[in-house]
Amino acid sequence: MNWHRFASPSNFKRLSARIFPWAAGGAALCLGCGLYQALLVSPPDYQQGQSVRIMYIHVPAAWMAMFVYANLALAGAATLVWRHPLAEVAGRAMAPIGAAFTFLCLATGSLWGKPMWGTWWEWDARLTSVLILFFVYLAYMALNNAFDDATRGARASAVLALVGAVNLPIIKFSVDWWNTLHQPASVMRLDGPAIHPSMLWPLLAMGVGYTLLFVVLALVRIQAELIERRLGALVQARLSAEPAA
Amino acid sequence: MNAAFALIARDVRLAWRHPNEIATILAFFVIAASLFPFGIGPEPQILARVAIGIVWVTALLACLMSLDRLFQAEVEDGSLDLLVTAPAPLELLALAKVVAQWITTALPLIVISPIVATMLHLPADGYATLLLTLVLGTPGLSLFGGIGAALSVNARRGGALLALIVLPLTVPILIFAVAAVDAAIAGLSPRPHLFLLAGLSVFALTIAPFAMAASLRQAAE
Amino acid sequence: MNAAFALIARDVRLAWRHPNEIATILAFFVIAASLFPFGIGPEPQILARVAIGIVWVTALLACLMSLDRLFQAEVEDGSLDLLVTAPAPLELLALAKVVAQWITTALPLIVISPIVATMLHLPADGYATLLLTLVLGTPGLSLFGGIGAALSVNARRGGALLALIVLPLTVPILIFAVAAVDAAIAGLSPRPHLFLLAGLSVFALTIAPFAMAASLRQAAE
Amino acid sequence: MIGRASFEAHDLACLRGGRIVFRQLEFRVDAGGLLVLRGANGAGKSSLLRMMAGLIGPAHGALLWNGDDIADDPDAHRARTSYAGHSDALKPALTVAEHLSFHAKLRGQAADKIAAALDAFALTKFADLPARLLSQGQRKRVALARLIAAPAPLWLLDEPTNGLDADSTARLETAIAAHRETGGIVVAATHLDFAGADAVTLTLGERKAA
Amino acid sequence: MIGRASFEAHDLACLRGGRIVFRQLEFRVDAGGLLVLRGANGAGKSSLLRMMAGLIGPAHGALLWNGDDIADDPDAHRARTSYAGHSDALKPALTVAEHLSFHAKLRGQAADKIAAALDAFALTKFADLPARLLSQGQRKRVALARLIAAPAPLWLLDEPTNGLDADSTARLETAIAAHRETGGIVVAATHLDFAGADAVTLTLGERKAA
Ligand code: HEM
Ligand SMILES: Nc1ncnc2c1ncn2[C@@H]1O[C@H](COP(=O)(O)OP(=O)(O)OP(=O)(O)O)[C@@H](O)[C@H]1O
Ligand SMILES: Nc1ncnc2c1ncn2[C@@H]1O[C@H](COP(=O)(O)OP(=O)(O)OP(=O)(O)O)[C@@H](O)[C@H]1O
Ligand SMILES: [Mg+2]
Ligand SMILES: [Mg+2]
Repeated sequence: MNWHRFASPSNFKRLSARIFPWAAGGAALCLGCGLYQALLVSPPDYQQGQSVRIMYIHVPAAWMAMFVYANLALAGAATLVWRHPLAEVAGRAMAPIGAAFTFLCLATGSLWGKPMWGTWWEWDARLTSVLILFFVYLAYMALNNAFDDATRGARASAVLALVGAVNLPIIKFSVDWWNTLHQPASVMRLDGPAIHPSMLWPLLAMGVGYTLLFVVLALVRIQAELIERRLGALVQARLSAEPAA
Repeated sequence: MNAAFALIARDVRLAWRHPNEIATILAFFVIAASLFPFGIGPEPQILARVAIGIVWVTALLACLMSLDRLFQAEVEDGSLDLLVTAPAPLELLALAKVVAQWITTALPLIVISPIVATMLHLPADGYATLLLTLVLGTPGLSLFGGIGAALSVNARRGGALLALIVLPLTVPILIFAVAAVDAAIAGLSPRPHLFLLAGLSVFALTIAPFAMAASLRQAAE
Repeated sequence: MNAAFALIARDVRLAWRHPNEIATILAFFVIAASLFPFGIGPEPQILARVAIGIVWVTALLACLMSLDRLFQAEVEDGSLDLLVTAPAPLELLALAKVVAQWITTALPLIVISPIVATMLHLPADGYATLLLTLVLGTPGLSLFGGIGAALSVNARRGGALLALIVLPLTVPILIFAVAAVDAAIAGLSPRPHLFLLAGLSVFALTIAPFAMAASLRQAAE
Repeated sequence: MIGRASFEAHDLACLRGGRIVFRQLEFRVDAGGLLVLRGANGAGKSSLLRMMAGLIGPAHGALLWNGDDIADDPDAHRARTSYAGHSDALKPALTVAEHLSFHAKLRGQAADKIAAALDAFALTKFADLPARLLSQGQRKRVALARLIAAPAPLWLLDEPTNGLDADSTARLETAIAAHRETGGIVVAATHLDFAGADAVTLTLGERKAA
Repeated sequence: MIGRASFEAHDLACLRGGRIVFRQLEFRVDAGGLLVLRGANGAGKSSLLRMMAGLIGPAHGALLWNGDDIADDPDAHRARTSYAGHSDALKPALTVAEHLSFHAKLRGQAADKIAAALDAFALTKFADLPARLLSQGQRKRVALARLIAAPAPLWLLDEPTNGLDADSTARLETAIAAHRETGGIVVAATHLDFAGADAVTLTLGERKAA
């Protein structure tokens, strides 16, 4: 398959124009239905009571934190291997979104932890590894912005994204490898979900909704970044063109 | 290989000609660690509980301070061009620079760490394991730090950026090292933690040369 | 005077040219401070006892990291010659560089320190005093650090003095600051400690410009 | 020593900071040849030399050694290239002799040409002086002495006479002539007159070339 | 603008690293004069210029401005001296215009000659470019433009033509001539031919002088 075909800026623009309305509509629909189901329709938990509703925000946010990071690492690999500008732009565009999802996961987890575990924050393996993920996102953004030359920033942060990818399995399996306060996976399991359908469906709707939201935000940011780059190149060309001797 | 050894020898010699740089880092280590008795109060049992953590965190931060200029100095005086255009693999040369940094910074830290541990009333059972964790863990610190140093070459605010990159990568090393010493003090076996620590350093060793070389090639463009 | 303001403006512009740089140094502070719980263990009561120490050590470290290159960078690119041959007093220009460093490093740290203190469970009674100690103490840190930075530029003469004199000079600042916050938490008056802290910063202010100018003139020879 | 060799560029273009510095550049130098790069400040001489050294990749086109793209075998190209850029790459604390012997070892060669290298640039009496005590021209001479301390067929020199006195410039010219006699190739950027038999001059930044 | 002035040395000696670089040095330049320093690498040209700038003290003898020892009133001497050394003193992140206006303010002058300074060295196009994007010669031109941005009677130039192309060298010569016309004094170290009407040449490191 020839990826470069999609990767040229003009093809990307056409492709994204086609995807955009569907993704935006889908996101609105999924998030609307999911939130309605989650907050009003689905039953309160027999152990956790109403506070279980945080789950519908928290769990998909946690999935997205990891999913976006995986995309970031892929974009990083593409940046380094094919040196494609679109991969650079994509990484730059996705990082703040991923950081926001990670922050959402941390914040809702922390809110949930108070009633459940009696503490806002605990230095437990799952929580700590997500905090590290957040820090890696911050480092990625700082590094990406730390150079005058956008390409240099993109390549440097791509290396960091790849190195930081080891954190993903640690987050995913921390609950299995160590004794954690945090509960182990019940949806994303090899032997099928162990959760009641009345909770599963709204959760999955939220998951799809978040994913589409991510697609929408990423497309918008990539477009903006492409325009900014073109402007920057024009300005620089005007400034530095020295008359030939 | 010879090129790498020559580079190690040169960097060690350079550090030796400016012994005050090593002295500064060691002084920082001792002073930072000896500050904590003031903050915590002199009760030995509380001090003992935090001793390992303090030794390790200050060691990490001291290591970080010395990494700041590892590659930046080479860029500024033009030496990086010579390293990148040398016929030896850049991966090997970058690794050699990290090895030299480890010899000149981490090794002295390891040597004086028992003194700092004594100041902080580390229980006697913990010393051997503390030294072991330092020996096994500091190579990982230096290697991850080397990645950060290579990535932040020519960056604005290089020092703080370096810390931002390196600290999250090195947190696992810190956690396992502290867990190992804790286990030893509690009379348990520190072995599983030590294995994980060694594993992290080996992991760092497998990726760091490539990550550093890739970043340095970009920096030389 | 105008020359000094121009220098402050230039250095602040160099450091803050892009807003993400402030974010970088703040993130560094937060990450460095949150390293300690990894090492010390998460028990809130122990964290609370070391919280002030951690905030202050991290502030010292951030200060040291940014001071490291304060004058060295000027020497390496030749700017020091222009500063020394400018018709403004060198004492004033050296002071201006320290002021700029304080604005770009210490000030953001002070602003964000309450957040770090919260992460570390600092008792509520300590916040106001912590901020006061930072406001009164960090100028002293920057000034003593500036002396060290100027001395270490002149590697031949007294680089080792940096380790032997300047770092110990900053220890009293740390001790009084921590003592002041401890007193406030214990319900005692932090005033005597705060006076001592202010006294140290004033002392630093009276000697640092001359010490820095003297070493810089030597470095420019 | 080196035998027949050729170094050429085909349709070469250079992009820096998103701007085209030069394009459609062509040249060819054969064993024993000297290529002098000329052009106004900012014309791209240094960029071209860094490209020849493999430090930056061409935006378009290729550089060929004996007909093979240098990007195909970067290791071999690095082994045959000696680059002396604008900066001297000296460590203030190391002595002149230490710099040269480190450089030889770095390039995988025996440190047996140090004495010859010192002699070629009249540095013998500074051999044990740390670089921080050297004057500007003396520093530049140390940088150039590296070329002799670790021989390589292709010399890339960026304004090598900057800061040199007349005597040192003559010594450089002697070194270049000797290198060319053994079949070596020299590419040098300069704003000055550069003595060299049948040198090829490539002027960057002229309308035709751009 | 400056009126009658004279700059002279009496029995001057320079010690560096415990070694005598030159001694018994004598010269005199009057308002509008150009003193060209020559001599082999390491002869002491840069050392003499740094001494003239007040950066290093004479080991013996004195430098006199209008007959007064410059060491007696270093503040006044710094106010009248503009020194452009080997290094460019550029900050990679600052633009060309920012460098010049900072320099004017640092020297206590109004930042109103920036445009003229940019124009004098053909830097107007680069005014808003950060220094890290400049080529070697462009950097040197920024360093020289400082002389115009913050005028001072005495110019001390250490190999000012290093790295400059022919056009820029001509611009520097124009600037020097204009400065001398207003009564300014210029001291320049160089290894090249330096155009300047009735320049006085001082050759360092010759047997007679040493
Ligand atoms: C700041 C604190 C917290 C963080 C950083 C965090 C992080 C995460 C992450 C990364 C996941 C995704 C796991 C996966 O896909 O395998 C997750 C899932 C989950 N979390 Fe949390 N969490 C936090 C607090 C909590 C609390 C307090 C609870 C409730 C007791 C909770 C309950 C859950 C549940 C039920 C899942 C779904 C597991 C599954 O079915 O796969 N979390 N959390
Ligand atoms: N910082 C220093 N400490 C001690 N000696 C020095 C120092 N700088 C230069 N020297 C020595 O002083 C002598 C004069 O150096 P100077 O830089 O003045 O020479 P120069 O005439 O400018 O040479 P060049 O043409 O190479 O620039 C040299 O022999 C040099 O080794
Ligand atoms: N790192 C860089 N990033 C972006 N652009 C650069 C960079 N370095 C140089 N340039 C630009 O590339 C062009 C060519 O620069 P180069 O240094 O190759 O010129 P040069 O011919 O060597 O000039 P000089 O005679 O002044 O040394 C210049 O216009 C310069 O502004
Ligand atoms: Mg050039
Ligand atoms: Mg000189």
